[in-house]
Amino acid sequence: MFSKVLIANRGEIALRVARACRELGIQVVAVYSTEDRDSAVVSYADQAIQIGPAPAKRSYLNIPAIVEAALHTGAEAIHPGYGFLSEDPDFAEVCRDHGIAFVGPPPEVIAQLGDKSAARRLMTEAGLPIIPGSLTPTRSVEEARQIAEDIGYPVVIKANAGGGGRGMRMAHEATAFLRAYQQTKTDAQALFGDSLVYVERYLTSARHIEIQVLADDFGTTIHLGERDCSVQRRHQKLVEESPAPRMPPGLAARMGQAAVRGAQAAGYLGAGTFEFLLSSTGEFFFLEANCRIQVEHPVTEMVTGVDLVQEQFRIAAGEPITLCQDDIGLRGSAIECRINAENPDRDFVPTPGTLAEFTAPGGPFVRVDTHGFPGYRIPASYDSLLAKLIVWAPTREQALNRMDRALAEFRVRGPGVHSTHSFLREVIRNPVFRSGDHNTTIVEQLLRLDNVPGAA
Amino acid sequence: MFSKVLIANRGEIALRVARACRELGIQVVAVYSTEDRDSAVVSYADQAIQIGPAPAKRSYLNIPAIVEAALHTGAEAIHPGYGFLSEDPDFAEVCRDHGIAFVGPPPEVIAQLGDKSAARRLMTEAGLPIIPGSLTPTRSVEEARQIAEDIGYPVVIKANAGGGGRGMRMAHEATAFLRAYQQTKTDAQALFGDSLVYVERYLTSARHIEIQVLADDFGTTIHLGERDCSVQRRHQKLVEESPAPRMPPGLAARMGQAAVRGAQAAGYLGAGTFEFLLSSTGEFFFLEANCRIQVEHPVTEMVTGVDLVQEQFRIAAGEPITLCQDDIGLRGSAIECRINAENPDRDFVPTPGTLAEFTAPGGPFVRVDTHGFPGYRIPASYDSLLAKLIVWAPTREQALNRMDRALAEFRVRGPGVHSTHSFLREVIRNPVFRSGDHNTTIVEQLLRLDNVPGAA
Amino acid sequence: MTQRSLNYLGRRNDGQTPSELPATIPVVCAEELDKLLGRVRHHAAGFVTDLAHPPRALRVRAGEVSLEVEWAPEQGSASVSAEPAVLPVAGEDPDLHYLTSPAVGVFYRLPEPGAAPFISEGDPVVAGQQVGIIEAMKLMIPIEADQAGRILQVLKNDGEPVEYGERLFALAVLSAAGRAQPCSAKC
Amino acid sequence: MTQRSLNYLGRRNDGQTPSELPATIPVVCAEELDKLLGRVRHHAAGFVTDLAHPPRALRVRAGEVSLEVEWAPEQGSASVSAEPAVLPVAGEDPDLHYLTSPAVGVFYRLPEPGAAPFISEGDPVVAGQQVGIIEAMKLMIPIEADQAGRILQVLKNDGEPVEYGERLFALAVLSAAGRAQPCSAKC
Repeated sequence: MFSKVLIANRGEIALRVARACRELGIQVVAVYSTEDRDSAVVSYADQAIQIGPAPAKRSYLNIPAIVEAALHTGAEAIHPGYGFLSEDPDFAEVCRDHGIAFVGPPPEVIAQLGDKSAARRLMTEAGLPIIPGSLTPTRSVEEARQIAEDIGYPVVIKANAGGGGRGMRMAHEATAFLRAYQQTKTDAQALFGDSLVYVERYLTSARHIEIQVLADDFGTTIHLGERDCSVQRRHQKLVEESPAPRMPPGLAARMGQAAVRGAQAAGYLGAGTFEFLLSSTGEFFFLEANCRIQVEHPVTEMVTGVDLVQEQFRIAAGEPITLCQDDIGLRGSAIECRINAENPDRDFVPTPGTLAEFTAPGGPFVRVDTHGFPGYRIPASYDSLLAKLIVWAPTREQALNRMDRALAEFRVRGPGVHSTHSFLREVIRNPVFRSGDHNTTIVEQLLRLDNVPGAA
Repeated sequence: MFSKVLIANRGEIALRVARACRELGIQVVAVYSTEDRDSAVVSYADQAIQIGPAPAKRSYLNIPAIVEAALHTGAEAIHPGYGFLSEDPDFAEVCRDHGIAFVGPPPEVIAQLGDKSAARRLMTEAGLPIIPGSLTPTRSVEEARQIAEDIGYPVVIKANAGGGGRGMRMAHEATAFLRAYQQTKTDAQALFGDSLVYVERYLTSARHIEIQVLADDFGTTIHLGERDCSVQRRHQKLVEESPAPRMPPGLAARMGQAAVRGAQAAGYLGAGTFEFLLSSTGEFFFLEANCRIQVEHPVTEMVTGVDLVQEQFRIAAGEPITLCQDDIGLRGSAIECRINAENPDRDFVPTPGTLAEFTAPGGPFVRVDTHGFPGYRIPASYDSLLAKLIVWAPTREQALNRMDRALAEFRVRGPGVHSTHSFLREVIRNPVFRSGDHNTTIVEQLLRLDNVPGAA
Repeated sequence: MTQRSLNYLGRRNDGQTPSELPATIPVVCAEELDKLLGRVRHHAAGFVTDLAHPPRALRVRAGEVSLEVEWAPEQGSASVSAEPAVLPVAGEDPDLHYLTSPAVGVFYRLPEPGAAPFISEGDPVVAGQQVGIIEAMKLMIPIEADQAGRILQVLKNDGEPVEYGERLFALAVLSAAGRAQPCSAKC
Repeated sequence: MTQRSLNYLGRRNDGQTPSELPATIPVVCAEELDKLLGRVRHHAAGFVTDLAHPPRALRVRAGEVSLEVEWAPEQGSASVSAEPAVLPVAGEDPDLHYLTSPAVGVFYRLPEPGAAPFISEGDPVVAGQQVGIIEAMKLMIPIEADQAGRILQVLKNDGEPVEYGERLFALAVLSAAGRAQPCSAKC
């Protein structure tokens, strides 16, 4: 195992990774921007290196600064967390070139799975069902429109270098196609520096189900069950759970096997996630593969008992996975709510500021992953995730009741600061969500209801 | 299920019970002394009734005040927590007389198991091994001394109305007997208003192992595995874990079956604990049965997934236990540390005061049950338990590493306030404890080492 | 969050007498000083608001006017949900006193149903005089005036459940000077 | 929440007797004082905001106007592990300036091994003059003086790893008045 690791991230995930290091007896090097000087992980770490100013481009996306910090502190590995450089094949390659273990798959795998069309081709070859659409980036608007006609509307146009719900637009009919297509190309260029796009059938009333996989260097690839991440607002997940509710018998296992096949075909290494859309008729389609630890990994941890970040370190250190597929059973039900520093009444605008009060819930079967503390100043420069609240219970209904009680315990207060925890309570109490009969449109529906005069 | 419950307790357990109520949709009535006006459970509860001044005798032990509060608020049941009135048969009887459900066994059962000699007789009849000694309170010092001679020194003299490690003294040889005997009688009178005592063989290097049981009104009695509570200081538990380390195969199951037999013989109802001593040669002896939820119940919850307080409510509401013995399996390893507001460097003197800073650990598989918060004033009138830190992991070694990491995250600070969390870290890191090869003398040994000049 | 008691420190160090001032310094008139004090006060308050961290002490001086303020050490946050009940609150008339409930129970103003109340608003009471009953678990606990005075207000209705320490009667204490007047309007 | 011990600041320096005042002291009217106080307040608040670390006490005086403020000692929070680096710290000479590292890397004082250092303590520098190198990922980033002045101190050794924003050189700024003196002893 490594004796010293650098964490190339910030916020709750940096602290999460640091905790895993502590438990494994690994020394922690934190890196931080000037904006994060007083952050939780900086005080937690054994060493902390200031790598740049507030803008992520000059700090958390600054490859030379991070690699220099690793070299000077003698860190043997870099854990990239999620976001930032976690799925940047160049970063993984630079690490490798400098003899630093990158905690994640090899750069070639990241590159192939990051190219969404290439990933679709690869998964098709591996026998995974994919959503009807183009298998290569479209070369012209005419070609794209022809594909749309062939597969039928509604369609979605996606950035080839995109992922995680960013850089995609719907076209519900032919007349809307051109505008959506061109807008997506513009967005793709702006967001990812790559204007390539492709076209897919858009599935209405689908659910977002993803499979957690682990693969080691000894040929073992296993899956750790599914997560239902259908509660999304503008393609950003708000609530995740495992297992997925109302799954037909055997379906989750079939999806798990498909993900393992896909991971093997890609030569995957480490912890990864295979995202699927599940249609209302019970068909599933490969959507994309993510080469990082996901924000929502704790729900899988709670039902399997496996510490995924520790497993990442073991695999990166060249150790075999100590589990086999038969060891993995999902026990009970786990739910995660993402508590963001945003104002739900003002279209979820981020509300940075200083926390005068910050009290997280506690007690039985409640887990909180947060970098917040009383007096913490939430910077405006980064995303607004403030805490992840995770609960476990033997059944989904009990877990929902527990989540409801835990959300009610949250206290977040500060000048100008808002939090989404009360809104999430509405979601958790929503009868459609409680029934498990929801799909990815649930938040939209809920927000529409909220705005109807006279509605509760 | 009840719609409103009164919690006749304070501190962390009052909050623990209130959380269970919330999850079951039960309204919470808190009662509090003038000293606890600003306590966590008072703000948490739906209703809060001030029942008396600081001294427990006039508030938390004040039966008329508590029953009046229940009657006025319309509470259908009273949860007594642990300590205070939790094992007072009179209180249970007054509740019954007023049509209020007492969350615990019937008064007759409490009375019989509270009479320690009577409990020993009953358990002997039920076929449980008991420690050699008197089966009735000794009538004279001569009789007691004769028994001591017969069973052999060392012996322990115990208050018949005692329990929980209070009102007991060792006599290591005949010359020390008289003094220990008389002192125990004096203590017994002062502590329990009953000077009856009995004599037992004292087991050196024994472990304290207890079995959690649940019994309902429909004839179902099950056990939920064991807890090892051998880490004690002056008979007060500091660290508890489940399962017990280094148990010979089948022993825990045999002890569980013995506890179930004992509970059935006593006509037990609700959640209870059967305490055993386990000798270094692997023999176990019934010690006492506790008619309450224990402080250390969370470790059982973490390995079984069962919410014991919720089960208490279900049973008290006349519902059957939804589990059967085969459903219960201990998964992984759970450890609890009791964080007390005490100064380990000054013989663990309680250190009441106001918390300037209070930050509990978080992250994966960490649970904290506490009534503490920044600004909380720890009163001098009650016990010094400030928080229970519980961790879970697949193996005991991983759980110990996790506990070590979590203890390091604790921040407790305030003028004059000390906390035992750093001392507990020493225990957790102690090689004998880590090996699982310890017994009830481990803390004493550790403290002795600490005081040796030049020792680490 | 912060509860502060403002203690104005009257320590204006203005021992100077006009006669000691050089002839060129003008005598500042009361009106002028008042105006200036208003401005000093305005600026001091504004300044404190501007600060990210609340200060412990502040002194402002402008010519003949100075203002000093100190804050008490901040204490806890304390979400008080209960009635404070027992003690008269600071700032209240020292002659105002409350009789509180010694137990959780039901408050009775009448010795028995249909009878006249023990006491009514405006009535004088002597120390030791019974003014009501708390019934707790069928036990009748008499409520007695602990001081001589006059009942200003009966704060609970007959038959109303009360907590420990809840206020039952407001009493105007018969002070040494012999006045037993109602709470003055300013309290 | 915060434990505060109130320490009275050193006495206001009011020992002056009027007779010591020069006869030429101008007549200050209330309006003028108000205006001046407004400026004092503005500067005080602005200054506090500029500071990287919240101060414990601040005293500002401008003629007849003075403002003093004290904060309680802050406890706990914020375990700053990093070098503040970028800004001059309160109380330091305003003419003292630091050149900081623009990147994580290794600091070099010499253009190449064996050569003379770019600059030494006591040397004058002009704006834009190279004074060192940061090597980051084989990239050589020149460090240049951003102002004219004199090098007071070289704060890192040749070949020492540095963080972003770490201080490399202390520079006495050549002010408009033309002085480029070392920090005065009282600072």
